[in-house]
Amino acid sequence: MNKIYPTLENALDAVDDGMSVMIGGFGGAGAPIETIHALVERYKRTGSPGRLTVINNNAGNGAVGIAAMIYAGMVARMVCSFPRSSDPKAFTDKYLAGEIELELVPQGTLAERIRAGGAGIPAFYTPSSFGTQIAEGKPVAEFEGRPYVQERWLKADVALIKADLADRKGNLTYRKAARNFSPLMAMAAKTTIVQASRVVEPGGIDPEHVVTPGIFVDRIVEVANPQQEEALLREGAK
Amino acid sequence: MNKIYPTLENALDAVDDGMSVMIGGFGGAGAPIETIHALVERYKRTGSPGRLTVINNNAGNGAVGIAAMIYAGMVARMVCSFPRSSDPKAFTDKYLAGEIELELVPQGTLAERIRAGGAGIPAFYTPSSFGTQIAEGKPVAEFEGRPYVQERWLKADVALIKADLADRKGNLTYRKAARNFSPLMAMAAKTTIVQASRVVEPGGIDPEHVVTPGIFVDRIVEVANPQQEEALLREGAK
Amino acid sequence: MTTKLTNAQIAWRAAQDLPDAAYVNLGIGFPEMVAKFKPKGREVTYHTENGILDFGEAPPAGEEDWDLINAGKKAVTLNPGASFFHHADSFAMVRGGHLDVAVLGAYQVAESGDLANWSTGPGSVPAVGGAMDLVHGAKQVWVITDHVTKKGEPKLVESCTLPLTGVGCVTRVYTSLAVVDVVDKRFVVREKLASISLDDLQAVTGAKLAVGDTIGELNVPEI
Amino acid sequence: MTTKLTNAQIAWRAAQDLPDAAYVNLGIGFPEMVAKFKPKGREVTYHTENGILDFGEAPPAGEEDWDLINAGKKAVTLNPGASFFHHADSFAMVRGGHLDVAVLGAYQVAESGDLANWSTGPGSVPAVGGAMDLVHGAKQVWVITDHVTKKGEPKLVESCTLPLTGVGCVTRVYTSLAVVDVVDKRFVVREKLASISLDDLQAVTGAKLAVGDTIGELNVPEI
Repeated sequence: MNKIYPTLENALDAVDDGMSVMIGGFGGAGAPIETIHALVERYKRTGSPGRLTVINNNAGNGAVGIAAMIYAGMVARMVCSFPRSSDPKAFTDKYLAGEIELELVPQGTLAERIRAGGAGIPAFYTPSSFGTQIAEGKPVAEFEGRPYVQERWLKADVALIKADLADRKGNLTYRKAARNFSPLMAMAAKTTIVQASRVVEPGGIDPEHVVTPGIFVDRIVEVANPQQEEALLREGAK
Repeated sequence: MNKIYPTLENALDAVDDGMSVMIGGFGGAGAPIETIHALVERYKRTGSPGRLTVINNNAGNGAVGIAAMIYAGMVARMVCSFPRSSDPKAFTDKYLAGEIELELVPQGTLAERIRAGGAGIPAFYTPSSFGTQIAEGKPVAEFEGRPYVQERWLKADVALIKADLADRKGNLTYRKAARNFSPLMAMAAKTTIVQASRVVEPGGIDPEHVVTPGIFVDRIVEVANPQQEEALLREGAK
Repeated sequence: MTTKLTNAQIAWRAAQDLPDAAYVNLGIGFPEMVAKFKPKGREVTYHTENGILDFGEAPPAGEEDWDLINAGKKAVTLNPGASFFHHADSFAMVRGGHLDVAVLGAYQVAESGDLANWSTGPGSVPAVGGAMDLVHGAKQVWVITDHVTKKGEPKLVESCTLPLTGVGCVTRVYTSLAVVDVVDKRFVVREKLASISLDDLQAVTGAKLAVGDTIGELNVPEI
Repeated sequence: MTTKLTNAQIAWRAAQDLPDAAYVNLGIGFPEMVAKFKPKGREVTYHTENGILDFGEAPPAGEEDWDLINAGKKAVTLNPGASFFHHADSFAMVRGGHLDVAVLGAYQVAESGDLANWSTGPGSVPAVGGAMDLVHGAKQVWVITDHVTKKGEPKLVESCTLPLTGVGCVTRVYTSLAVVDVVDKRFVVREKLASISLDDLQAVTGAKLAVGDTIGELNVPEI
């Protein structure tokens, strides 16, 4: 079993038009910049993959990462909790022009829906959003005298993840708070594609320290010294 | 904030008659033997805490641990997935005599119900047990053409947990497969009481390697060189 | 005589009520200021929904690690005993009732405890973040806010006209004029500035103010 | 001529179908034997529901670590690249469709794919363990079993009379006489021992056997 792919281009051939794509990261922490940019390059060269649904906590910042996908015109729909950022122009312009759809999901519900997708739980109840616009049209039920909203699992065709260490069997660790949504997305996607800062031999990660077990991972590309979205933005990257 | 208690007896004063008690461990791995035995000693001395509901994957083995609780007569009800073991006499006799109640829960559903209890999810749907005796009386719903059973969260008054490392803020690690249900139970109990094999200074556990964050833990007692239930049984402990 | 608290003073007042050994989530922006005024000798553990428990102050400029940020995407540091976890575990802490206090900003708070703090209505890009989860689960949900809007309209109201963040969730409001509890669907004044009469406070409040046994004086240092 | 496979031979036959790079859960007891016969050159990763992925063989007697056990509470070892996780994550792997194959024993299998393997009815202590989760989620659910009970009654039946473990979940059955797929609520014979005629196989089977394009010969080495 060897999940290591030689290049991002190879690994990304699983991404096709119209797919749903979960992208790890919260703000810049955990954003798989090289992976996203490889996908943008492919789109600019070939016109594919387009019409994507992108699932991420945010909706891009500045002109790199998900914002670059939006500027390129690859994204038809965003599922996120917070489509604002220090420079949200890429998303905001398209959204206000009606050129991109938005499904707004409270952050905890987004995380739990993705986990449910990975864990085979088709629906669950949460107190979050009860009595708000977000809950409109969703089933409501009372448990022990308190009202809850039924939410559905969220799965995706592909997850794009940034890990710290990886081995060829797919075991992953994450750096600090770059973990955020990535372990959940790795569970919830048909194909999970990982850029890892360092690939180690199996056993190179202590079994007690593995965060994402290999069963949730399909393809790994080593990207040493990866870029950090927030650092890029502060350098004024376009 | 110092969650360290000097003795198991001190820490266990949170356990009272009629409470629900989650006990970590799967078979012998993770069973907090010293904690359980301190509770049994107290019961033998004072007659309290009795009429307990015990939640564990199993229902005791031989004459130590949960089996010792059952023999002592402290347990009114077991919630578990597999009340069999190499020597299940303690439970079996009382069960067949109608002296102990049993709620049988499929193992994955048990784990998910406990997690739901800790995560504020009052109910969820699972494919497990659909069409079986276990699902009788439970709501059923169809999602994307497949039938699912609604299961409810499971909480407890107290969780008794065995950890490897702990710090005074409550952060925990577990040894190998002794992890099993314990991180979930720590989330789902009002008071989580931990016996840790070693207490370290805050920062002594790498923040990326913490398995149970301190917020889920209330009381910690250091029990160096703890006994292992399976090893005890093989030594013929009574 | 103080006629209106500054934001820093509102944050200071709220901070005085942080219990020792509490787990606390401070919302993005203004609520983050509360940490600055935590009384000495109390140990408070801060949670950020992007997956850190027990983070500390901002690092010196130039020493930021952008993989170590809070929910507001600001760089933070770690205290000894910190931990990282994924988003589902993070919101298990929130939704599961493990936080003692969540502090949030508000557009409007209703006497029922309803909160509106995420959307000013159509025309802008809606963004909810973690607020809808934070208002459920934390044992106490505090709002810190100016008593009235920039236009002078009441923010404490009979019922919210803006889109709701949560129903019946706010337990206490710290404003620029008063400290108000939400009890049984009524606003109960606990403290007010000495410079304002109860009648004048009522005049800038959009719902009936009840009074408990006593009204304390809202005393805040110059900051 | 072989007239009936031994348990080891049934396990051997099932093991030949383990795909390379598969994630596999072997039920407690007889199914654990399948691991022994995995064809060389295929890399199979074993999952145990108590929270280990990629465990290996039993350690030598006397070298057991009882914190390192499988779901049957037997001591195991780790392969390089193993991982530990808690029970909710473990069953996320199961229920979430991440396992390629689950291998289970059976009291009865119905032509609809229903499985009964956890309770022989009232009078004993019921114990279900992880079986009700394992039958849902794994991409293939294999049963290995003697073709008939010790009393000679069919275990492949029109409908189960014993309490069900799962509905419509079994995809393939490896018995002491044949390999049978469950397709569209019918048993389809894929292989049978050369020593038994289809009529004789039908005679010890409690439901109608269908035949696909061909019936292969069930060939198993002496073990």
